[in-house]
Amino acid sequence: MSADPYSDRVRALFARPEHAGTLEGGASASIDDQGVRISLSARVSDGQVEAMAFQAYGCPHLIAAAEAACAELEGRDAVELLEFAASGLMQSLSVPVEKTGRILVLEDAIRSLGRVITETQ
Amino acid sequence: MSADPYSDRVRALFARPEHAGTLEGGASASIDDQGVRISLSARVSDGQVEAMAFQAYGCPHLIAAAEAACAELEGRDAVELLEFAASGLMQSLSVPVEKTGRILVLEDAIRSLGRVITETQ
Amino acid sequence: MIYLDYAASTPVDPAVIESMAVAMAAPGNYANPSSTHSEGRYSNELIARAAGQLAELVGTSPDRLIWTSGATESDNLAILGAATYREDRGRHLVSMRTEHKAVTDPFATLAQRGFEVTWLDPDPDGRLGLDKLQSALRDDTQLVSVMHVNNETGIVQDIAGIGELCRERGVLYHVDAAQSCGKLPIDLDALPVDLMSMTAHKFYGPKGIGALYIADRKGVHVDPMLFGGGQQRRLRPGTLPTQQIVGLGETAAIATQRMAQDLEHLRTLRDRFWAGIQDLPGLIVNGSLEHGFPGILNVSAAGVEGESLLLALEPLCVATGSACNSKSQEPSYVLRALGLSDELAQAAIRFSFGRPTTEAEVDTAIALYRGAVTRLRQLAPAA
Amino acid sequence: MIYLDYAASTPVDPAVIESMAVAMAAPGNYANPSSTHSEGRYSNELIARAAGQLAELVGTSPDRLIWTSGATESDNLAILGAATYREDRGRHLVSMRTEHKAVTDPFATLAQRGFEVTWLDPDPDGRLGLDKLQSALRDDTQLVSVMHVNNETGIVQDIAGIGELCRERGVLYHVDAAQSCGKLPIDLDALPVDLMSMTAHKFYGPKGIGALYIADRKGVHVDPMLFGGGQQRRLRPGTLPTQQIVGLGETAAIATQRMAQDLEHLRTLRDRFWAGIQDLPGLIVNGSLEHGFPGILNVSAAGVEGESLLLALEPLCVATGSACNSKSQEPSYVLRALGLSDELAQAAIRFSFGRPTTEAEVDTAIALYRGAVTRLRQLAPAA
Ligand SMILES: Cc1ncc(COP(=O)(O)O)c(C=O)c1O
Ligand SMILES: Cc1ncc(COP(=O)(O)O)c(C=O)c1O
Repeated sequence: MSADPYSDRVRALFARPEHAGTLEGGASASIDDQGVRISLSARVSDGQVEAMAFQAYGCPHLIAAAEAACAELEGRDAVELLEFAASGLMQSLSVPVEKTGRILVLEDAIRSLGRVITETQ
Repeated sequence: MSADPYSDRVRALFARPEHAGTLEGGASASIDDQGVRISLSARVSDGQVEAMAFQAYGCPHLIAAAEAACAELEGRDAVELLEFAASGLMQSLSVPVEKTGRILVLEDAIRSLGRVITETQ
Repeated sequence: MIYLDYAASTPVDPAVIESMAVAMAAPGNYANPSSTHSEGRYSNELIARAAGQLAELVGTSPDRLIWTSGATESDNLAILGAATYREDRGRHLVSMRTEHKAVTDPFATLAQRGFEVTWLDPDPDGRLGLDKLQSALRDDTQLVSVMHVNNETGIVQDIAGIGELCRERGVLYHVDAAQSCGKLPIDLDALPVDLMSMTAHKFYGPKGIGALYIADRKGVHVDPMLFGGGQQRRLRPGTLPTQQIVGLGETAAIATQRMAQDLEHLRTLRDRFWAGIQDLPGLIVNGSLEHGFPGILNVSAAGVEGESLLLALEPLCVATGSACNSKSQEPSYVLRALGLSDELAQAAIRFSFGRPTTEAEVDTAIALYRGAVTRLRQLAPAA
Repeated sequence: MIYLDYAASTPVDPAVIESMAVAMAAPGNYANPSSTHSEGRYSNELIARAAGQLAELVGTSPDRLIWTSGATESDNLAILGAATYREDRGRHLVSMRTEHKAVTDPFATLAQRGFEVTWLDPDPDGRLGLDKLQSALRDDTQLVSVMHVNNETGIVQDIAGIGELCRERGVLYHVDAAQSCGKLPIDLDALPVDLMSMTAHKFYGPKGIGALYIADRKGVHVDPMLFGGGQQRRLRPGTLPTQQIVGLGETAAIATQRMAQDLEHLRTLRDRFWAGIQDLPGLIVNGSLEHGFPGILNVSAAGVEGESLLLALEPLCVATGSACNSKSQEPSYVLRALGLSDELAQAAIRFSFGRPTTEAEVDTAIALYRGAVTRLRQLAPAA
């Protein structure tokens, strides 16, 4: 209750999100749910995610999670996006339970981006 | 409520009652009422009160009033005791209303002493 | 850190701290004020002096004031106490949706106990239209509670006008003055107010001490909530906390002296802040600059999420909603009652200025707010 | 003046005053502990630390403690709150005639609201016979309240024994520990106690802050008396008074350290005082030297009127009856319940010793008491 609700990592990711923005010409997916809005875009080459970017309207944990996810997913095979699970992020960012729903919206957005990529390939 | 309940005069009379005690061989009267006890004695000559003394069990106002009354009545005609009224004492000693009853016991004791004196003369 | 959360609580004036330390340490001051010995009488005199200081601040006589543990208790004692005492005169009560929880919750409790509560909505500027109140009053109405200054928006209600309507109809009027006591002029002897709640920690006094004013008027009385040692005419027993009361008294004395200059200072700061941000697109002032207490400015920025805004504003200490609600994620019910959408209510930031606030702090706040709003808008997807 | 009225209230320890001053002045400590910003979290941490200190003193965990404005509020919250919450389990309550008014008055209020209260009388030594309690418990009994240390006589009740009987019968047990907390060892984790009231100002802490312990056990719960901002799990709302809580915490930490040495000191003083006056004829110890807390010695002198005795004892600050009753002229109901006549009850003087009391003060008190009793007896007519 008296603890800082944001870990140092969340603070750092929120303060300097290197993947903020949109990638012109890439694949993209957007979700508006539970009071949060997320847009993701990715540049894919040979089935691999070369670059990812996000835009988000939501709480600091959501923004930090989006930034962390983009960093983590760059270099991965696009199919992995289809099975992306946010549980790891929730733990590493110490997301409070009441915010789980919002992070699951991010999970949905990533999976949805995965479908966009794999279906258009 | 926050004021000192005892005036300087009450404090002085209570601390050094010069008329405390009994006068051997004089007239005397006692009263036990309302939780207070008073004994008065007087030496009378030619119908005049020469000396008076008191004993009292009661609150500081009662003791101060008894002392003040003894001092005041010395030198008076004994018949004056019959009509003694405590109202003057109550005022000059700022006796709180809830203690009026006790001071009236003193009044009774003084009048009763007056009767003892006048009836035996 | 830059503290712009004076509506949540204030630092205690050094002179007040000093007076409290003396009341705890100096020989005898620590005696129980109920004791009859000289030391008890002395601490009792300290309390009488403090009552005089607070009474002077709000224009009444000291014996009209009951000491409590703060405005929450004062509000409860006034509302539960008056409603229960006057139960036989009618069980209809009137209040507003924009009151503090310390007022709405006791009313909600009374509603569960069989009272009927009419909740009035504010006009768009946050004030209560007197015609609305007029038509809400019934023959069985016995108590109205409408606050003086709103803790989230700073809106100032017309307590004289409301009180007059109540008095015409024989209805008691309670005012939660937690945010105005010591900051705006209040003259209880002239005002048609029957019950008024005060608290020290909103105007540079200690936390955990307040007062309830009970007018000396036929029918104005409250049933006690606590039972015990008989202190305070049995209305609120418990050993009187001498140092807390002395602190509130000193706080009141300082406020009496400084009120005009404090108000001028707040007006300068608030106007400077607003001038520095008002050109940002999509800003909404929640409340009213015209009818607002200048110590509070509540602003929403469209398209910016509140919690992220709060973090982006660090090291600025400000509030979303009122401090008492600020742990919950719910959008403020006060702002919702003003007609704001959930999203705008959540993006609301309450800036509240105080005696120690400097123009330099305001300038930093302007820069931080402009930067944060701009960055978060850039970060968000197009709506 | 010689202050021997520590059972009424105590001077605040200088370290406690210092901790309170810091909690009011240091940047950020004054923030509202409900605020989410860094300053609010910081004042919240101060409060968590204080809860840890008090919890350690009484052998429980911090989350079992609710902050209140003192023992009067704690007693009311425990008694009114538990009785109302458990109303459906039975409306029979048990307490003693020798409890403090902060306990007897809430029970009297409950009696007016349709509860049935059994008032137990103490044995001649002031203690509650367990057999008496045993036979008072019924199937519909739901709450028993018997204090730890009596404020007028210092008598110590067998709270472990009473609690065990209650637990066997599924009855809640509340203890008013206003006079024992910080002075006698209390281990709540080991005691069959469900609710316990504490207050800081009886053990060198500030006035106006206390706590209620609520055991973590099925069925142990209280209905709140105040409604508002949602603080303290809705059990007791209102802005937490950081400096008061910090003061209570510091008070508790000092008491944990000093308890054994304090007790030893009090025992020495009490024994010295009694040795110095016991040869006076017609003295009665009200209570028991054996079962008495050594900080309190209550003595009546036959044939001496109480109010005059009190004045004759100046500059000694002592009490007749308890401080809370000391303004009334009524003989103490506590002493009457011990079987004293009105006259002896009125002649009772409570000497209470404290941490700062010196042997020289005790010696002066002995001389003053001997002189006053002798003089007033001489002044009185033979009975
Ligand atoms: C308008 C209003 N009423 C009541 C309260 C409660 O006051 P306290 O913290 O003294 O209980 C507050 C502040 O918290 C307030 O702003
Ligand atoms: C036994 C007992 N209970 C309750 C109280 C009331 O405590 P407080 O003054 O903290 O309200 C006192 C002292 O006044 C007491 O001695």
